[in-house]
Amino acid sequence: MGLELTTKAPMLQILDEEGQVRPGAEPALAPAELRRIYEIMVLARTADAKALKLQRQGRMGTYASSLGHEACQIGTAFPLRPEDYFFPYFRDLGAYLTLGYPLADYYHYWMGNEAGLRTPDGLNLFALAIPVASQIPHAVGAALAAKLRKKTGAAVCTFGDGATSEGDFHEGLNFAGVFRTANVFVCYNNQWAISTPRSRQTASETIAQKAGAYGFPGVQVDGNDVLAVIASVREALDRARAGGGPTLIEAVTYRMGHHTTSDDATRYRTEEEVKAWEPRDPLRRLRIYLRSRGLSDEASEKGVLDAATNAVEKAVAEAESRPPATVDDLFAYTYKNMPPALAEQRTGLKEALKAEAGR
Amino acid sequence: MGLELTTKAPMLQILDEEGQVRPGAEPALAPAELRRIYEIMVLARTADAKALKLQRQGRMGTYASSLGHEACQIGTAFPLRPEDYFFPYFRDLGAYLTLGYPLADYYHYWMGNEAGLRTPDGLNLFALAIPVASQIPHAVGAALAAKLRKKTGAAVCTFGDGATSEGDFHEGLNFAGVFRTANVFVCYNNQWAISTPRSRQTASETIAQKAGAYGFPGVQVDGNDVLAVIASVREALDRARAGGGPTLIEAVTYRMGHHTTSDDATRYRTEEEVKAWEPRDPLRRLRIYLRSRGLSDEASEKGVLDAATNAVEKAVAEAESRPPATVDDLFAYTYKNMPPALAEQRTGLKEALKAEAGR
Amino acid sequence: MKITMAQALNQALAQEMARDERYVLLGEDVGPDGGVFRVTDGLIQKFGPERVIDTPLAESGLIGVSIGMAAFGLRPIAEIQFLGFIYPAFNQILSHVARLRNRTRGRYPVPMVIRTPYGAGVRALEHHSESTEALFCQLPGLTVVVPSTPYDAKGLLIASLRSEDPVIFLEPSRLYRGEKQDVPEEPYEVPLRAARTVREGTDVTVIGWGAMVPVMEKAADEAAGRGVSAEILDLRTLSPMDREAVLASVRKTGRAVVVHEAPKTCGLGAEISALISENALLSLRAPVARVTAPDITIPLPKAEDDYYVNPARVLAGILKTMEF
Amino acid sequence: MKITMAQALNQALAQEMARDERYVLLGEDVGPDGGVFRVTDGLIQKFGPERVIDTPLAESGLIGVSIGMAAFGLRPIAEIQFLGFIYPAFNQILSHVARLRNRTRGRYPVPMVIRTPYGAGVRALEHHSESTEALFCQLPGLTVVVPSTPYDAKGLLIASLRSEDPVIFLEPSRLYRGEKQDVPEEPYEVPLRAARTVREGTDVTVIGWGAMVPVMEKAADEAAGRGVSAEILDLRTLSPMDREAVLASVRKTGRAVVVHEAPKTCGLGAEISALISENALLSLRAPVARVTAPDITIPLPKAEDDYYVNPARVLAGILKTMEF
Ligand SMILES: Cc1ncc(C[n+]2csc(CCOP(=O)(O)OP(=O)(O)O)c2C)c(N)n1
Ligand SMILES: Cc1ncc(C[n+]2csc(CCOP(=O)(O)OP(=O)(O)O)c2C)c(N)n1
Ligand SMILES: [Mg+2]
Ligand SMILES: [Mg+2]
Repeated sequence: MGLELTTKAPMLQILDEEGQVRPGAEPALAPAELRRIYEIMVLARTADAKALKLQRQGRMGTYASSLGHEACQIGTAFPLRPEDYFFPYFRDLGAYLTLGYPLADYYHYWMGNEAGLRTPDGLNLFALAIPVASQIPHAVGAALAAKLRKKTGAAVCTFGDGATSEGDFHEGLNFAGVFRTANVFVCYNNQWAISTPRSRQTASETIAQKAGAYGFPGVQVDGNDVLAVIASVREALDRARAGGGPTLIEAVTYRMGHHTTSDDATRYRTEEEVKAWEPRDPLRRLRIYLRSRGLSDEASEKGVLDAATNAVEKAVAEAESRPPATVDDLFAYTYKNMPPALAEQRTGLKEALKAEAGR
Repeated sequence: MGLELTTKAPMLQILDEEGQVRPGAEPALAPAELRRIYEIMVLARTADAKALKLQRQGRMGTYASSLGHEACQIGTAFPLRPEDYFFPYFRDLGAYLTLGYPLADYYHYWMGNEAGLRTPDGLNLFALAIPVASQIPHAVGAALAAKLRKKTGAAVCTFGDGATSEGDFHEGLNFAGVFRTANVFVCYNNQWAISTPRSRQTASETIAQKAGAYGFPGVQVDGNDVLAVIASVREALDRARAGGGPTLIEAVTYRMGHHTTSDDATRYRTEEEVKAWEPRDPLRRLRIYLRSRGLSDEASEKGVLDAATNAVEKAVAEAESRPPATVDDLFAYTYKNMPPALAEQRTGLKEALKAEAGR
Repeated sequence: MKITMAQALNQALAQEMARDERYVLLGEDVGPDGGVFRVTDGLIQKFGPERVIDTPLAESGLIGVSIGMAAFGLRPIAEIQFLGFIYPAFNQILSHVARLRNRTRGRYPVPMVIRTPYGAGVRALEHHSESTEALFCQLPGLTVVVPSTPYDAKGLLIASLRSEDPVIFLEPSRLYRGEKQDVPEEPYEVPLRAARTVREGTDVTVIGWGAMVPVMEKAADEAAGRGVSAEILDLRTLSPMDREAVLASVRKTGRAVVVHEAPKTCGLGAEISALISENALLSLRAPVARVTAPDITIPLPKAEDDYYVNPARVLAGILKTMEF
Repeated sequence: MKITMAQALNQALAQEMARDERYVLLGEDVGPDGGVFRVTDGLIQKFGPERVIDTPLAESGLIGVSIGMAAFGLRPIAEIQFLGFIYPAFNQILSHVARLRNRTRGRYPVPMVIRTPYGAGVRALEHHSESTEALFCQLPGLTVVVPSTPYDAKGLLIASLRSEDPVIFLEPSRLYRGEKQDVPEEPYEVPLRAARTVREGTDVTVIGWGAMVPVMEKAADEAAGRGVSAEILDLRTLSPMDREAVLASVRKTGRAVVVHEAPKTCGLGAEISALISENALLSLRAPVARVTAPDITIPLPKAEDDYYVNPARVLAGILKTMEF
């Protein structure tokens, strides 16, 4: 009697786990694009590893590693055009880099400075959200604004599997369905929300099928296959721009590291599980493919890695050379015009700090 | 490429709009039960009409009419057993009556007295929720508690079509799916949420299909066919009690009246639309069916109506004869033990009222 | 022309929306229904369904979507049907509306107005009579505004709409159809962050806002009959507060009575009392009195009058302060 | 045995859950992970997954489900991962947790404890350092509790678990692994609604709670060096507050300094200041001072120390009050 759902569409894949192109799935990307994608992936991985190292050295705050998410993050951001909008969450290093966000800024933020979260002018990259799922309605608002202003931009929003349990996921996607906004929602289903496994997060067979509740399509894609992610996001973006409404993409991946540097994943998951995902590494797959196409070799790969390492070191140096926030900075952005009482508090704090420094 | 949903299961119906039993759908209800159902429906309709009249006379506060919802409300509540739990919303008169809640109490509440919302001991009927959808997680909690306490009760929760847009709908149903609680969620899809039509509430084709997002079945039933509602709720309850998990039932009906007595529905919907639903009246359908089965005739129907009218008049008299809340009542239930400062405020208020009365 | 507060608000919305097409109105039942209090009446006819948008029933979504609109070029005006239903959106308001300017170091401020009816005195169902303004006054980044007359309603709403900061605009439901007032046809601003001296006086300062203002005026009339000259201050903007106006008046009169509909504990009256003690203790001839509702849930209509702050209670507060 | 606050809380949970099987613990990552601060460490091993329940990531659902459990026979202990993530549940807390006893005239009270780490000083990400206790103190029906020592943590949590009223139990993250203390092995209650005199003094009363208590103690040490005898009061229960203890101490010393981590405006300090002015104005030799954070969003870790209330600022507040 029930309305049972059919959710048996296969997960989209272009490169299999051995880096071989699936028959008939050759990606529509130019060699330069493919090389560029690989470069960003290497940069993201290198930057991530460096951040973890800095954290251990006390030079970086609590940090959420992106290890293993490179294909999701970069694949999602790569097809965007300048007029599009991106709404990231706290695990989105690869997307930030793809969109051209300065790595030094990203580091600066994670080192504990608000200034690092100020998006450079000209980039439609919203500040990453930490309250889980709360950014989803924002993305819908941006797309709705674009629609009302007759602009062409589409709004892409990312979040984890855990986020799909929050009310804001539901409310945001429901608005998107009703207003047929140009939104692409990409869930990085990395199987864990801190210690909570995907199976405990929801009883639905896939996350993609949740789109059915909002009257638009849901797609499952191999989130460790950057070419497949690009293809599915691109298709969704094309549909969105053509007025075809939103899409939910479930990118199936795995969180290779701890949740953050404050977490110890060995408390709740087995080493075997992590090991089982190692061969599906997104970088390895693309590397094999590029070599097979003759687009890279050991030497060029080393060049890419060296460039990444250099860029990372430069970004660290730059971030660390920046001055900390002044008291003026802390107060300047609460209101457009500072109320007198707040200005007094600012003066009071400056005096207190002066007195304390003098002791 | 998308995972499209199939949602084409037909809406469950037992009585067609002419009150004829659909072939092979004869209800599994004894004649006494059928008569009892009819009696409650007549009582609900009579009590509802009276409430509207009292409101116009200034004897009742803002009131949300149940006109047209009798089959949904009574059909949902009828299959419950004493060990089950019911979580109603603000439009649920028929359910209250079916479960044996004193009509005088219900009136007392809508006349503006908290005391009317105190459920009689022995009845598992939670206080109706006014914040839309907020009761849904409560019902899941009750079912989860029953499960953990190894009790057999199932928890039924009702809400409108508008409620399905709220985050609490999503979070509640998702918890129910994950914990496979003995829940039956019944959405009275009456096509309107105040002035917002169903089509603007969500882009999903049916509300029933939203269950797919939570990994349990969804069913669409004719909400003006009390026998169909009973059958679907009963089936869902049986499954829930057997450990089969939750069900979402969409009972398709129509809000024949204004949203509440403060609303003027002519501002936003046509008379034709309302008229079109008149022939689908749930009472009429059951009446025809009972007559066709020889279970009622004009005389017995008049008897039922007279009894209802009497019961309603008695309930009004009783509700109106009750004293208003005392200051002690207003303060007594904030904490189990009143803090001294609150007791002082109570004394202060009593003195103020005495002084004001003396002026 | 003499119009009600509801009409004045409607005028403000219509005029600003006509002036600047970045304004978009959205909420539950704001379209053909014109809002449950008819504040948006006729606007969908004037501006079309692209600028007057009926939304699904979801407050967090509503505010969240408004944030995205505000960050990317529009000026959303979000209506929450009653203050009692704003809480599902509390996370969006606290974590994002109030903080985005700061979080992004000025890159993504979200200028928007969240309008909502509030307060008791209209015999409504539970949750429809809330007066929880103090919840918002403690969130840095927000501006909280409450009008008490049709004139102020129009001018304050226009000023709020033009503000670069997000505004929580609380409309006292009890005053929507209260006393009519002559309101200029043309648009005008009543400045934010500036209290209004409703009536000058010399013996005691009575501070309040919204639906309490007429109550305070009646109490002041009665006090005058007993020889007590009360100065009445209408805060108008609750946060950031016009501290100078409060302190100047209290320094002059030496006594203060704060009046609010909300329960006493941690209401805005506490902040005002603390401010006065901190800054004008030596001027005080009596403790700052708070005349407020008790610390209970507001009762259903039948007992609402017992609960509701009335002129007699304000007068009693004034007299007690005089007699200290 | 000397244990940390986190261990003391863990002990309280384990002992009460062993004593009464109606207690059920639920929240995000409370199971095998043992909570992000390890407060629920080992409990799933002791009590099984039916009584220590990892939930989906949804705070409103979590609190809403707990309400249903509490109304129907269980005693849920809901963990919110950080106070900064409680806001999605604000509607459930304000509209239901706080009010169900009243709404149902005592038929469906919802005894439950909502535990959550709070406060700054641990160099965390945004939203992880919130100190918004005043939001809850203004909701009649709730009890708000904050421990400041391992001993109190255990006793207050046990008392909260046994309370018939819902409790918001705020655990200062900065103190979880702070100073260890001898804590009795057996269960005991530290009574709710009763402040603790941390140190007696004669010149000024310093009032605070949670992570501010050690800060106040350091400041009092320095004040003593300057000949000022400070009495320190730890509120322990913020609401309903132990008004008598506050007033008795201030009547004795004639001076009061309220200290909190939260921003100043509409913080609980305002209520305390107002209470003192109302009830002990004539005893006051100086205005009640508030030593608090400024009215801004708490900065990210690099500037956290600039923002955070420290002993020097409390001392400055004390001295200013003495010099008035
Ligand atoms: C509203 C809210 N609740 C809780 C948290 C604490 N928290 C941070 S990340 C996280 C898990 C997120 O899981 P998921 O959405 O799958 O993203 P992932 O970390 O796996 O990338 C939790 C519970 C939060 N940040 N926001
Ligand atoms: C959280 C919340 N938002 C808004 C309201 C105001 N309101 C009361 S009923 C209603 C519409 C409800 O529609 P639906 O869920 O379809 O139930 P129906 O009234 O049609 O039975 C609204 C918006 C509310 N009560 N609660
Ligand atoms: Mg995840
Ligand atoms: Mg409806």
